[in-house]
Amino acid sequence: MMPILSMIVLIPLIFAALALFTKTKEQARVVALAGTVIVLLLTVYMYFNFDSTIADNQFEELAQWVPSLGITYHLGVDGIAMPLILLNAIVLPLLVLFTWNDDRKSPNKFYALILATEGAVIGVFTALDFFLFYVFWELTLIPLFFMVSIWGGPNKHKAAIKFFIYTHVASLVMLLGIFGLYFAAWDMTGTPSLDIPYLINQFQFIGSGLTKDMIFLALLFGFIVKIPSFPFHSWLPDAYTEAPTAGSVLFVMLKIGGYGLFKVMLPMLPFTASPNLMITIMAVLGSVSVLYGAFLALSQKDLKRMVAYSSVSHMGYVTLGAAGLVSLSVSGAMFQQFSHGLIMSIMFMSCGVINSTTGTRIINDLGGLAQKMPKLTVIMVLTFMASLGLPGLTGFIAEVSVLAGSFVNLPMYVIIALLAIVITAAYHLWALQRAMFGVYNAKLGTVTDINVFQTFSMGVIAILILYFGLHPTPVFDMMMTNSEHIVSLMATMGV
Amino acid sequence: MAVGDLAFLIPVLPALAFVLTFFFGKKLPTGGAIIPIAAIATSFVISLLITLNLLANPEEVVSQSYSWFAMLNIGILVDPLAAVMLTMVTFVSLLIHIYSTGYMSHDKAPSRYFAETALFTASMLGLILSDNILQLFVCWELVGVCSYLLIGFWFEKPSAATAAKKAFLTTRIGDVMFLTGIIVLFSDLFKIFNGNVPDGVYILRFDEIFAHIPDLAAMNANILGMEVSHITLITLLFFGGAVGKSGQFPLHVWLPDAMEGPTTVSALIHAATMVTAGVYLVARTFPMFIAAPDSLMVVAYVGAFTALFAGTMGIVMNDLKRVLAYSTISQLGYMMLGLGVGAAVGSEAVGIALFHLINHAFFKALLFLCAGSVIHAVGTHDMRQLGGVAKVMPVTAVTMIVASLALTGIGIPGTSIGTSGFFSKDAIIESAYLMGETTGSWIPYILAIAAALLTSIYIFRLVFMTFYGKPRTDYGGHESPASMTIPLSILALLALVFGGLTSKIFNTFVSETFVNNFVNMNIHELATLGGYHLAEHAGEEPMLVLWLPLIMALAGLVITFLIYGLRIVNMDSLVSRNNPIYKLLYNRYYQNAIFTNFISVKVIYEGFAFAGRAVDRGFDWTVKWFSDLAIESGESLRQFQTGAVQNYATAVITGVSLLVILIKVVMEVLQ
Amino acid sequence: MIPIALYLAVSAIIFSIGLYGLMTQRSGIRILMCVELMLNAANLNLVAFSSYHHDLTGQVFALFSIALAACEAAIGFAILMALYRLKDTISLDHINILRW
Amino acid sequence: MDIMLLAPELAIVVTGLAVLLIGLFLPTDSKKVLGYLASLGVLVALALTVSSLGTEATLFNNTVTIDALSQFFKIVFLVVSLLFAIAGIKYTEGHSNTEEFYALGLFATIGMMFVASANDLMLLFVAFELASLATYALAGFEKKNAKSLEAAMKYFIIGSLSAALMLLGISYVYGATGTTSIPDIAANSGVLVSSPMGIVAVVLLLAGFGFKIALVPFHMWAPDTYQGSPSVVSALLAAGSKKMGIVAALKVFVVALIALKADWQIAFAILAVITMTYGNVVALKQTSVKRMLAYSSLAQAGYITMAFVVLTPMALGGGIFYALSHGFMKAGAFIATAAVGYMVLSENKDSADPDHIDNFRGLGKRMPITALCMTIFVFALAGIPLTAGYMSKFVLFSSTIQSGFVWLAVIAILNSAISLGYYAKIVKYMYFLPTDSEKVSEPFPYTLAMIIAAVGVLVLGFWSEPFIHWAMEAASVLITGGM
Repeated sequence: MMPILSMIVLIPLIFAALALFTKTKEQARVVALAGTVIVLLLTVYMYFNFDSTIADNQFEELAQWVPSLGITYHLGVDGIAMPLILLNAIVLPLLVLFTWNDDRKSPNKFYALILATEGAVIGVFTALDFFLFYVFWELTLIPLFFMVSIWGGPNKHKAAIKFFIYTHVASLVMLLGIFGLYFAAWDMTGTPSLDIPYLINQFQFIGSGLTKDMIFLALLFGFIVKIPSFPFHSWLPDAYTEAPTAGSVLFVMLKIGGYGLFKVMLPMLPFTASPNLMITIMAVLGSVSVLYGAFLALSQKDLKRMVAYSSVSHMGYVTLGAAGLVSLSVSGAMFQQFSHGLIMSIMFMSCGVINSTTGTRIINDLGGLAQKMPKLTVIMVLTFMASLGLPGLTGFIAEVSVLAGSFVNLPMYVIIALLAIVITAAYHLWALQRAMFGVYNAKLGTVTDINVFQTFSMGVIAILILYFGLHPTPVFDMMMTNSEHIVSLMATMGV
Repeated sequence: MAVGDLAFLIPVLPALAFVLTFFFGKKLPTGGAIIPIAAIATSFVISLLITLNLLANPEEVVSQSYSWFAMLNIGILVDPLAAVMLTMVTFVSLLIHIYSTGYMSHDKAPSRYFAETALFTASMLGLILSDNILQLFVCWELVGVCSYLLIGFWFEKPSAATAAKKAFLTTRIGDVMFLTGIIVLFSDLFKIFNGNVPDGVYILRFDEIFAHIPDLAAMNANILGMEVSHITLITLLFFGGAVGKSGQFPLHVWLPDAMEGPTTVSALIHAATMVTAGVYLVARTFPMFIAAPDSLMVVAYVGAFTALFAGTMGIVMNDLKRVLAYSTISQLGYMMLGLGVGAAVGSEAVGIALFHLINHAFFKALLFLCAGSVIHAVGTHDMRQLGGVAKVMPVTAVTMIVASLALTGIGIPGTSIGTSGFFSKDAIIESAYLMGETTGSWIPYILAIAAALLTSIYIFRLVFMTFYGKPRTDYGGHESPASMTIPLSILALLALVFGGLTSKIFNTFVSETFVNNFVNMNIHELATLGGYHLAEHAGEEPMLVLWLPLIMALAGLVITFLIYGLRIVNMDSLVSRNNPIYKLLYNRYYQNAIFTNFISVKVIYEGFAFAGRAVDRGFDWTVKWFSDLAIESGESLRQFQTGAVQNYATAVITGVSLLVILIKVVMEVLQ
Repeated sequence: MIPIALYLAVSAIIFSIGLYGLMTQRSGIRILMCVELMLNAANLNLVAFSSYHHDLTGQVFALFSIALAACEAAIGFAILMALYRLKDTISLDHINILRW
Repeated sequence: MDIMLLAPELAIVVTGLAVLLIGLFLPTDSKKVLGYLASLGVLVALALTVSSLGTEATLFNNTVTIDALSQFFKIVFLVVSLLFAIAGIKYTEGHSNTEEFYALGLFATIGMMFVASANDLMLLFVAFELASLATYALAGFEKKNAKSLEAAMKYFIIGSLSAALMLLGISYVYGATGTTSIPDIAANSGVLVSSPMGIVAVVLLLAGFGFKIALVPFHMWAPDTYQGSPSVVSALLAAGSKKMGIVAALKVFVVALIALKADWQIAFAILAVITMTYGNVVALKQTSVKRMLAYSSLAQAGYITMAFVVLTPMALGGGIFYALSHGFMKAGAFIATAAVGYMVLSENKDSADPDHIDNFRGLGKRMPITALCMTIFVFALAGIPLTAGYMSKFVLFSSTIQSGFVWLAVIAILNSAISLGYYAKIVKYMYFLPTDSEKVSEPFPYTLAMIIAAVGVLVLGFWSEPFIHWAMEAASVLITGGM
């Protein structure tokens, strides 16, 4: 059995190094495409050998690293990670294609960073050792930081630094939590270990309830900021907006916060001293983010900024569904991550295209683009519909599962989230109508529709949105398996 | 093999047609209209066959389910209720597609038009076929989007784009209620199963739902101090959805604006099919409503009020299509009323309402198509500029008049002579009377009667102003091509005779919907759950009751003839801005000002959203404050580094002495 | 014989004088002298203790530190010389380009 | 006794003298060879130390001891002075008195090495002074440069002040215990606990070592000196002699004065917090990269000091390991600034401050290797994973939590978050800010030194197991010796 996980983590990093040494755009993009495609193939292979009926980690790899601290090189994927890896593996080659014809300074660095991010993010999804997990977790910051600061918009430096430090602080707090868990377990068993499943399992035996809650909250904070959830979202709008299109898409691929929520938080939740408090916290954050993000998106003038805030709103469903603690809601939340990844990629690609061809993203300055950019319009309308939760598209599956599932335990918070639905529809349609429909704004000069590469990449993603919206089971089943496993834990604790 | 096995093709074919037309339509003549027409024709044949088959042997209900995800499924259910709807929708859609080949011939993007209408047809059929509430909601949303796309078909017209958005958002409000209903229902059933649903059980399937109605009725929710049983809550939420879709008060505001779309679209979506989805929803889940009499009562009142309310606005509109739009709203009100009376007549109500739905589909589609044909020919909506069109367009004029008669429901009570509207509408009004008798609430009946008068006033006003007399402006104009007039004639025929032919069988057929192998419910048990008893069918109403609707209709005809035909009454005093009532009606009760300008723009957009923005700045500022704090303190702290070496020495010494003291102090504290 | 406390007191006084000078003086030379004072105060301590303990280590240590003090002085003067060459002053007030 | 145990020290001494003498007879332009000679000598010493790893012995009737701890720090010092020597080859190019530069550097190294292996306060003091004196001179190496001289002057004055304080402290310890041998002091340090001299002695010694470690408030000289003296020398100061202070403190406090634990733990706790916070916060506003690095090394010293507060084997091991990593990171960073300074000066002779951060604009284009290495060092200092800095923080901070000092760990972690502010600033300047000037050739010796350091940083980050293990051994020496 070949170490397929190590391969999908390392290949992007290796190709990133290669891309760095290319001289021209042509070479760089080819290298990038090659790397991402290989990862895609491996991932597809892995997907078809993945047993979605069991909740355990599969394709595990284990090797000693720093025994005196109990640090190991431990990889593995389960039904939570698999879809997210798939998401990254699918979108990134398309992203490379999307940027195929763009001209930008130092393309070699650009593609290197894309690949590096892929490697780091997949690394987070596969790591089963907290040390490794944290390493990759931090590693995702650096390429994105460079991405924003080199190719970003007018306020790129401010945005980049803000994003970097803000999320770094969160990671440090998370690190504190990890330490706490690490040593609590060490003191109990006398042997150091940073193995994630092992530590999660040890968590329940920790004596002091206070310690448990502190550890839990510290970790939760780390994840919540990355998701990001109200009120820790303020890094997001700047970062997403200032980043170049590819950067924004990479940000969207960065689903590590939610992943941590499912992989680490939920299995621990029933064993905290005050589970109901924790659930309430998550539920409040989630539902408020949904509503709050929607209102803010409604009040934006800049298309891309609007999309960024809508992302806050969407990710609220993830937190809410996780707090719902019903197999349907939890898997719905997982699916929301997957769907949000697909949808937002197109959203940001569209913003990028519009900005590059018209030179503005202010919604009121646009108008009537549908006449000049029919291809883009078709894809955008589909995506916007998906984003506002139209049935038959991925967004709906996720949202309805989250809402229906969570209502069982948290009716009030679901009501709050439901209020947001109309608002969500409102800003999506408002943007569509102002930007794409109506009379063509002559001031925009000549605009050109998306080129063949862009059409291809956006089209494929759009088709996936449709496909998974009609037939979610290929990923939903494995999510269901894992969430049922998690929920069964809750049941044993009677939460 | 049984014809029922082909049922799945009914929505699938138009869906395929959509895909084909969307990608290849441009290359084909008339925007590839032939593809959807062929597909829908086939669907029509299949549905017709299934319907006939059901008529012959009613137990052959088609029911197929496949797992979708988790404990949810997609499936097909064709029982009488669904069958008649299918037949009607496929039929009307077919005719309108044919008609459109003529009507849209001058348009620049016909292929997009046909693709979207095909998609709409597919989703509408899917909605009707659903065997579970979630799939119904899915298609429900899809038709909503299609209507959004089609209203905004001429998107370069800002008014069209705005209308499309408004339609979508307004119905969305209803949809959210519907969704909430589904969610509540789901979590209730989930609790009933205590969280572990066995494989193969799809908890949102109608049979599951109906099977658990007693449990649902047992659950109570406390809302604002009121004890409401969950069944009532859920049904009310469903009805909320229906209100949005079927343009009932107060969510009717979008329907008149929706006339921005092509007239054919108005005919297909905003008259015949989509807007009736709300009625269909209530009919579909009727067993639940039966168990929730309060909800039924709400349905009845809202329906009756809407019927009248819309009528009042219908009489002052000067736009052909707007008049028809208000008429549609009012007729939908009738249908709702027809269902609401279920509290009195039980499952017959479904039959009555559905019958009116079908008839309405025919004559209202016809009305719109006639209007379309006029507009197509003379190119204006404004009745004040028309007049005497009958001379130029005889066929259109005749069919239009037939349709109007059907709408007003002219016919001779007691016999089976009369236009189709006569049978269905009067049946509704009568059962409303019956309901008054049994439950003592007469208001719906009174409203319905009043609405009948208004109906005939606004429609004949339209007829006279448009077709009678001499032209007010010199519009050109010619009779429309055959592709348009033939559908008109077919519809006219149906509008004339369909009711008379089918009235008997239809009711019994559809009323049997909920008694078959798929779901077998005892209507009386459900009624007792709701804590009341159905009227054992009270035989005849007094003569007056039978004749009153007709009298009203004729009265309306006479009045309008006097005013607009012979012009012996001068309207100018009435029809003027300084007449408050006229003003109120003409401004449509200022709904626009209230709903659009005030609530959505002022309160939500400017109010909440900007408040949110301020809050967000707050968060941002807090974060920034921390970083600034660090930097600023850095700035002030570095001042200690004076650069004079003596100060350095001083620092060292002070440090030493301070440390000694500190250690002492801390030691003291620790001990 | 003289009690050890007196020696300590004396050396403490000398040390403090040195400190005071170090903090107040402007001239580099004087500062050097203050440093010498302090070192020798410490040496006094060492010697006193060594006689108190009847153990030679302290005195040896003192010798070492005297030697070191000499080296230190040498280097100190060297630096001051260089400064003087460059700036024509050894008043430390004028030597503070490096700060903050 | 076996003199060969001192082979490394002897090697350095010999090289030092050799360099000094040969230098006298060489013409200025051919003095390059001295650099190679010195580097070779240090390399030999390094090899000898490594080969003698694991030996335990005491020499010169128990004044010199050779154990894991001393070996570890010797290697730290030797590595640093190796980097110093290599970088020096470029720096001293065309200097008439190259030999002094190297001789002083090597003598300083010997001082440090003897402090590492001292087992008697007398030897410790003498070696300490030897290192100090040599570095005073080095700091003022640029006789025509006012900054360099001022730096030397300040360093010298505060240095001799603290020497005096230290001597006084030692005298009290001696007075109380009647001996200067570290084990003996440990044996009968009970006396100190009872007498008030105890605290005074502790504080005085703390001031003495605190001066070298640069703990607030004994740090005042450090920013000025690090900024003013030649970058290569700053590297030696920050990376080398700072560690000397640490090892001395370890020996004197953790071993000799363990009985007074209660007192100095408090003291160290206070100093650690103040130092790391002050260092990080003030560094935020600096415009001179060298000064910024100086403050950052204050902060780092603060972190390391946490080991004295926690005082568990793991924490001490962490601290020692941190010392090693910091050696690489800081030396590398300062050498990078040296390279930049060289570039600036070679462009215009009399530029006011070659270490101003504006000179780092677009360095990524102008000096790719330097920029890359600098990025590695800076990220390592900031504690980004897979670098030595992260690994040492991981061990140190986590041990702090382990033994219940959560508040201390929290402060430390918040600090390292703040520190990101100015580290990121350097990276930003190097890669994101545009520059009009073109690519320049990077002097080989600098590059070599930087690459060695960078490799060290990465190896310590990736494959840290043996080093951590080793650091733990060194720590265990202290614990067994002390407790």
